[in-house]
Amino acid sequence: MTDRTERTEPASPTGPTDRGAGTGAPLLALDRMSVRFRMPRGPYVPAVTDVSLTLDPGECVALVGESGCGKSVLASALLGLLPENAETAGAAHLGELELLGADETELARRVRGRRAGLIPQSPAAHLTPVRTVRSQLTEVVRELTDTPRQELRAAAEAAAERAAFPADHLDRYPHELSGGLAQRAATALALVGGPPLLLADEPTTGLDRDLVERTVDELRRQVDDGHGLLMITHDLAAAERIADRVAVMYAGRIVELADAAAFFGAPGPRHPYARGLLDALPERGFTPIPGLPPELGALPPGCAFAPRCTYATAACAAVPALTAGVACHHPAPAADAVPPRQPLKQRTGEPGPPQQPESADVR
Amino acid sequence: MADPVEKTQTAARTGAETAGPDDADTTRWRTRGTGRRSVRTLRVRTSAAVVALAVLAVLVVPPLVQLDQQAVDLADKLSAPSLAHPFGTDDVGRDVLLRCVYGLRVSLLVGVVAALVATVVGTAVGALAGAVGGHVDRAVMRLVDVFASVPHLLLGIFIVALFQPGVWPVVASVGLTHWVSTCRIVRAEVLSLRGRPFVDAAVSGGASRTRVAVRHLVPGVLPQAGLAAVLMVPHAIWHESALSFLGLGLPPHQASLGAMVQGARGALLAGDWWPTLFPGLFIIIPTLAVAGLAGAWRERLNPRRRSELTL
Amino acid sequence: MTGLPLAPMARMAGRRLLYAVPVLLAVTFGVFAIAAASPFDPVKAYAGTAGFSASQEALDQLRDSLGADDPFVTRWWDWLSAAVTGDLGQSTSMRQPVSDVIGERIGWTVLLCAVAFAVAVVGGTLLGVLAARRRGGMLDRAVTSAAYALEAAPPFWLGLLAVWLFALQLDALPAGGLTDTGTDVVTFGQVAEHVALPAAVLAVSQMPWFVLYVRQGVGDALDEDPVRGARARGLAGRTVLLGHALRSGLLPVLTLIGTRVPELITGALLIETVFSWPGIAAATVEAATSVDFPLLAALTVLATAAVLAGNLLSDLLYGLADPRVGFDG
Amino acid sequence: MSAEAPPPLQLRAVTAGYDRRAPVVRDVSLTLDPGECAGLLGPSGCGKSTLARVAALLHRPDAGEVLLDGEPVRGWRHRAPRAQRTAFGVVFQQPRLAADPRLTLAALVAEPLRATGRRAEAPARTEELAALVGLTPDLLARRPHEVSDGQLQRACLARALALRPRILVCDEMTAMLDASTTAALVAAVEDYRRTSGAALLAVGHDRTLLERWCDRTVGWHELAPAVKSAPGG
Amino acid sequence: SNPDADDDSGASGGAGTAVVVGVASEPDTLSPLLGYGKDGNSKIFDGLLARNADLELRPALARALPEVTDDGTTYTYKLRDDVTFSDGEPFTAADVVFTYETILDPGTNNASKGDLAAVESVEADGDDTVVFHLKYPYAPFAERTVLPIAPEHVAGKGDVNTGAFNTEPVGTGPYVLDNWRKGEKLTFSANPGYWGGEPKVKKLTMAIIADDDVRATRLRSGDLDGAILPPNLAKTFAEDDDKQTLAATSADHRAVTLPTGNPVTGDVAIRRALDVAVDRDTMVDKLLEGRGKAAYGPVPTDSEWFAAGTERPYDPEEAERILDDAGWRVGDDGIREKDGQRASFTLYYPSGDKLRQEHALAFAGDAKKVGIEARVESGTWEVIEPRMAEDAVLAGGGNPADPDFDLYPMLYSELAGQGFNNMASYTNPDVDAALVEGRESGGKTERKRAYDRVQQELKDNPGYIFLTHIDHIYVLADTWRGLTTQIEPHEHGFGSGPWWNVESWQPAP
Ligand SMILES: Nc1ncnc2c1ncn2[C@@H]1O[C@H](COP(=O)(O)OP(=O)(O)OP(=O)(O)O)[C@@H](O)[C@H]1O
Ligand SMILES: Nc1ncnc2c1ncn2[C@@H]1O[C@H](COP(=O)(O)OP(=O)(O)OP(=O)(O)O)[C@@H](O)[C@H]1O
Ligand SMILES: [Mg+2]
Ligand SMILES: [Mg+2]
Repeated sequence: MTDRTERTEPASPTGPTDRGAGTGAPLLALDRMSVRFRMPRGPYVPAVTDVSLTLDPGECVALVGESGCGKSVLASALLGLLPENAETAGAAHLGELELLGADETELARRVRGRRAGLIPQSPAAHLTPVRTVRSQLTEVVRELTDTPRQELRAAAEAAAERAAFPADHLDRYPHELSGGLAQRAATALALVGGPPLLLADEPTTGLDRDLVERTVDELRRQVDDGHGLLMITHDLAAAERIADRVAVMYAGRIVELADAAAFFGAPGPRHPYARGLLDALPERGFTPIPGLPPELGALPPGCAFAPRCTYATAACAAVPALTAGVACHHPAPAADAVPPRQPLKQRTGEPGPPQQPESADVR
Repeated sequence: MADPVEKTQTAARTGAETAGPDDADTTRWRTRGTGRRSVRTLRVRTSAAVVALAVLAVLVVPPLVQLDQQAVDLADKLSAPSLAHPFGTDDVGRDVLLRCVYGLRVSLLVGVVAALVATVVGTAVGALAGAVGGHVDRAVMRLVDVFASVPHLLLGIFIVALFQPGVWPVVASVGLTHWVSTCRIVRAEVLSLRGRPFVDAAVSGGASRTRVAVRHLVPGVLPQAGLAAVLMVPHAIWHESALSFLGLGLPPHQASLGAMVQGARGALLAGDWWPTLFPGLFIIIPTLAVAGLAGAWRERLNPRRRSELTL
Repeated sequence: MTGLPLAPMARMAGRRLLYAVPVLLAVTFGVFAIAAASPFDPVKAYAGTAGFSASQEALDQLRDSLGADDPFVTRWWDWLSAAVTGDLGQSTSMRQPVSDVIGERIGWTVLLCAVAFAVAVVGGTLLGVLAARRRGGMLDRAVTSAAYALEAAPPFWLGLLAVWLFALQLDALPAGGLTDTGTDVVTFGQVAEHVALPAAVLAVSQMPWFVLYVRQGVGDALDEDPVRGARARGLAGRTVLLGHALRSGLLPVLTLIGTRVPELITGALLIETVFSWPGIAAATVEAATSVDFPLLAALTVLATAAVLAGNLLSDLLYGLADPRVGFDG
Repeated sequence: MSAEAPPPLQLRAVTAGYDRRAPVVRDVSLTLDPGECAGLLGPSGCGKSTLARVAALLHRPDAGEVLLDGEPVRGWRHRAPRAQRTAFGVVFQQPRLAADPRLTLAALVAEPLRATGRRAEAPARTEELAALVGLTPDLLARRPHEVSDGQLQRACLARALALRPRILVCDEMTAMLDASTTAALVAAVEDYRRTSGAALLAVGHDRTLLERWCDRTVGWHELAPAVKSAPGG
Repeated sequence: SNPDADDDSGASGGAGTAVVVGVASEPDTLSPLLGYGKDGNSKIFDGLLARNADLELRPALARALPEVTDDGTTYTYKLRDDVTFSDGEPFTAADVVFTYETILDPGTNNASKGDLAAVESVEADGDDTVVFHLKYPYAPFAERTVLPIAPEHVAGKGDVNTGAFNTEPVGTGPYVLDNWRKGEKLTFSANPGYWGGEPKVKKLTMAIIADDDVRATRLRSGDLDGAILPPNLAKTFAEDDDKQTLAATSADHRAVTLPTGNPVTGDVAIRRALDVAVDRDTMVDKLLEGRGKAAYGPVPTDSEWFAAGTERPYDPEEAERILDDAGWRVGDDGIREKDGQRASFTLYYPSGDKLRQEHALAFAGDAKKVGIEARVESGTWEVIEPRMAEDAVLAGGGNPADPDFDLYPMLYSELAGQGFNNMASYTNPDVDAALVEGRESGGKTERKRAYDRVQQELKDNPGYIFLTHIDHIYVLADTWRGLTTQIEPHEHGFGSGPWWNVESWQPAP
């Protein structure tokens, strides 16, 4: 694990920041960004609503949240990879370039892969099935870097090595890869262009602990080189290991934006949903948040979490604004007494005694 | 961050911003879709209208209009389009419009039925071979080779010759020879789909071979099969006229568009364009309409484009 | 570069070769059977117009000496046993040994078909990709409409139009024959010039399938996750189109290579007549309608060989192009 | 180990892979006792998914035996009797690939019921399962590409439970899911197991999770022939 | 549309000694033994006799017209002695005997050997005399001896039916075959040693272009110097200064057979009514663009054999009267009926033949006007043949050389139902007697009288409705002089046409 104090240091002069935003300006700035889907029947599906967020060079923000809350859509929207029925609003500035309104050629020629890289979720589905990993990797190296022809092969192998993709699997086709191998292939592909902004959508699924650490450390190294990383993840341990800040998303909105150390350590999360999320970890309560995930097309008028929230009051009928890093009418006070718990790091340690899941109180 | 001014500029630049119909607030929504939805809808509607019109013409005109499409009027041969003969007359003085309608009837029958036969047989055999695989696949495909090996026109000639000249032998000769390509296309696609994990899931869910084929594999190849079917319609029409070219086509009282176009070549060289042009349009326009409808249908099948389509 | 999977490919080719024997037997037998069942009369065909005034006696004598009354199974067997010794028999309709008939003409047909097919595949792929790039765009609509219209246009009609346009209006290309009508010397330049028009017409008549299938395949692939992935990686539009969408969308086209061979032969049969091309395909119809068994059988064997080779080629390519399929045919 | 009932699933010296010369899974044995919940841990790419597919009768092993309730299995995939195939409920590792893109989530969940001729009970059962895994009705009407990966994985779990299998095989079921959803789905599975007595083979990387969830966790290396005695079969 | 001056493909501008003509079909064989050139005009061969522009016989390989014995059964030909085949071998009487004997040999697959049915034997008398012995007196026999003579030393070698001689002929004719690329063209070059003098046209190419429209287009593009064209396409060249159009009158008729076995077409009233109900002049005008003549029998109206006064002018009222008188009453649907029999029959035409289709449709249209329905159907000959005894057929044919060649097979009752002879099963004892008289009596006047009788009978009881005699139209570049046409038979294009005597063409001054 890298020393946290190092992280606040300005980006190294050779870092990619000087290619993009001016000094001091954030690398990525989302301003009231929204995405919704037009459905053939029924209402719009608002997948992302009014997200405002900044990401500095040399910073890693972990985006966590319930499945289906809009994390992947947010990442896709930034690269203009949404399906045709999507509509966006607000702004997302990468340096001086506004991403949501940028035209396709601009995105294709200058942004994707070069200024913003994406590690997609479901990597296996995102590889072209009829070509080997090597050919796809070599192709990306050729297109994004100016490696001379005869060095392409070596460069591709180096890129694979960086993501811990075994060299002897390079000549395989995507359908011949295990889940973890496909994940590593996707990571390797995204890192080739050395983009200042990295959007990693669940980069650690399907990897065993050692590989998670290797991947996370590699990503962290990128961040320390001055790249900005938006890491979408369910793996809170990995998030703790890498993130500077944590953004918690619920039903399309950011409900909490906190410093990673405070979020995972003391005082812990302040939004009731975030607290529920941490409590659901197997090493903690392993209890799910009660209730069903919200239906995006039919959200309650006020706070979307209110129906599942034990603290909900009448005040929750209005949408809470994100103030002081939390969007809740009754946030847990900072430095509130959260029950003592194991640090997440222990998950990687030796197994403790087997425990029965406490499933009796699920609902 | 972005001030309102800049926002409007962005709006002007992309030009695709729309205010959502159902949101009260002032949020400006932009879409990356090219906004071609209305054009597409219009096209689908036009296609549907053309097809409906064609079918109506075919069903209604012949019984209602008691004119003899064979009526020869040598005195009035090759007269240019006029009020009396909106599409002019052919080289024995028959009314081209009337014959176009009758011809459409025969040609659509030949085209559509032959295409259906070819597509259904081809899809069934191809799906069977692809889904079962192994020895069955090999045996079936060699049988298909046998069928493919006799040139279509030759087989067509024999089939037509074995029977009285008429529509059905022609339909049979086209339908029974052309399923082979559909079959191979379907089989190849099925082979590629067969190994996908979702087929594993179906197998594990207790699906029989037939069910896997019918529910998971065939829907996956329907776009291809549908394209083959649509292409087969004009192809069948020309096949019929090729048989006429070789002297094995339909009898003259069954005007067919292909034969009309083919028969009017001499007139075309002499500068009389109408006996060629109108039947030609009668082939092409309905074909394009059918293609338009099939395209819409295929987009509907396409799991990723469904939300874009409104009829 | 990893080598091709030669061993499985060779196994597949070998298997196909073995299967070719029963296929050929079945095809020739079938052709003999339906030719015999057809109402075509070899004697009438042989007599040609002379038959209209011929006396019954003369016709009977002819029937006898042509062996037209033998049962077809006997004729098939005789043909087969002679054919395995290399004797292809005598063509009654051409009044020549079958081997001569074929030998004189086959090369020109192969040339015509090969050129046309190559043009059709390459041109079709190109146009299909262009159309798929922007589905619904002007180019797409133009190409698609043209493809459907061409599929409805009989080759002999296209042929006339092409002759009219290129030979008459533009005076750019010769209208028919293998060489200029006045010369007999077959030079490369002459043949190249003369093959252009018939090959182009044949290619154009074959192209719609390729165009539309490429368009469909590439268009669908463009909507799918792998292409999304490729775009996310920052690949140039052309690379995405050709390296990813086309690679996946090309699969049906590879299949088409096999399945279009019979259509190609059918097309050649008409084109050769229109353009006075001295090939073999035009003889096929004559062989069929005059129930010229030896010639018909030989031509069928040739067609079968072409179809089997086309299918094998397309299956091999398919196996190479789609690793999920393999070489199990 | 209970001696009275035969183990529902037993793998004996299974060797499997995609190329006979280089099998991925070598000589692996594993026994699942009635009602038992076993976790299988292993490094990425070691062959866990392959083994899971062999166990679920979807992949024919090169050597070795699979016993179902003590009976050796004779055929794989379609050659296995339907009753044997449907004894398993499988959740695949990659939901995107394991879902037919043309079906809506509702159809996806109901598919096993329809496939086994139980069309009539499909709507009710779908509703029940959707509630169990937390799928809302608007999601059920969508197709796979219109939902998030996590939502799709829930549908896949519902599909696996549709036929009330006796053995559940979950290949990294929760890798796509957040902690809360993980806990909810594990609870749902456990709920189901409690009422049905089904056995479970959970494949994963997350030792903490598996140890919390399962009666017994085995590491891949323990299945290897060198330590054959370990899995207590 | 003048061809390029430097284009050596056409004779028109450049070399001046080459001619390229486009024809519709090529022969199956070039061997006279199998029927090639049996009506003369083969470029590679000569017959004993040949015909001139007026179809009069003149000597060719024979030194003079044959001497015929009084009983009309022995024909003696004296041969020229200065003739060699193009391979240098001399031509002798043995070659003549070989040719005729081979054709008559049962093992030879020659479909027209029936033309020589009268021959009993052929013998050589020395090297320069050939004697034919006939089985019965056959007046037009000399017309048959235009048949080309094949060299025994070449043709006798291989298999007569499939041997190399079929494609590599050697003859005595004005031209030798250079090359035959089947389906494309035949090229001939002048035979320098031709006994009639070396032709001026040094190179003759016959391009095989099956499609009328393509042929017309290629002619226009300058690719061809001449071509045979249907009238409507020939018309498009009428304005061209550098093209001449030649219309060959012919004995090529189109007629509807009226089968005796059919209750409607067998009825004499129906036959006679149809005969005057058809508007032959309009057909000639519209279907043939004026290039033809109304036909009242196989004998063209301008032939010396035509029986004057047998023309039947268009007269629908007369037709209606005939029908009314015979008891054919108009029914509800406008079609006549008699004793429960509708005046309706099926008319077949061979599919793919546009001209016959048009004739059939026009005929049906005219018939309908007088209340007779002819349902037009098409079919291949295989389909039509079994139905010929029942259904009407739009037939065609004609050989101008002698009236016997058409009238006898069409009308002689014993030939009814034999192949394509007497398709209408016409039976009329008077006609039979006249036909036999015409073929066996030697004198021209007797023959003329006999054939007049036949034609008169055809007027009173027509077994066929003859519609038109068709002119064959040829369009040629205007660079040669002295182009003529013969009166042509039904079969034309390859042998007939302005190039029937290409060996005597003279370049334009
Ligand atoms: N269809 C296939 N063809 C060839 N090799 C394959 C195929 N599927 C998987 N493999 C290979 O088999 C090995 C084991 O794959 P498997 O999917 O079983 O691993 P896994 O243990 O599930 O890994 P992960 O945890 O990464 O999912 C890998 O090396 C993989 O590349
Ligand atoms: N094409 C689409 N049409 C309609 N709704 C969509 C579409 N794509 C995604 N959605 C909806 O948008 C919401 C956000 O999806 P997204 O994929 O961003 O979730 P996520 O946060 O990444 O979840 P997970 O953790 O499961 O990946 C989901 O509720 C999903 O159902
Ligand atoms: Mg996601
Ligand atoms: Mg796995």
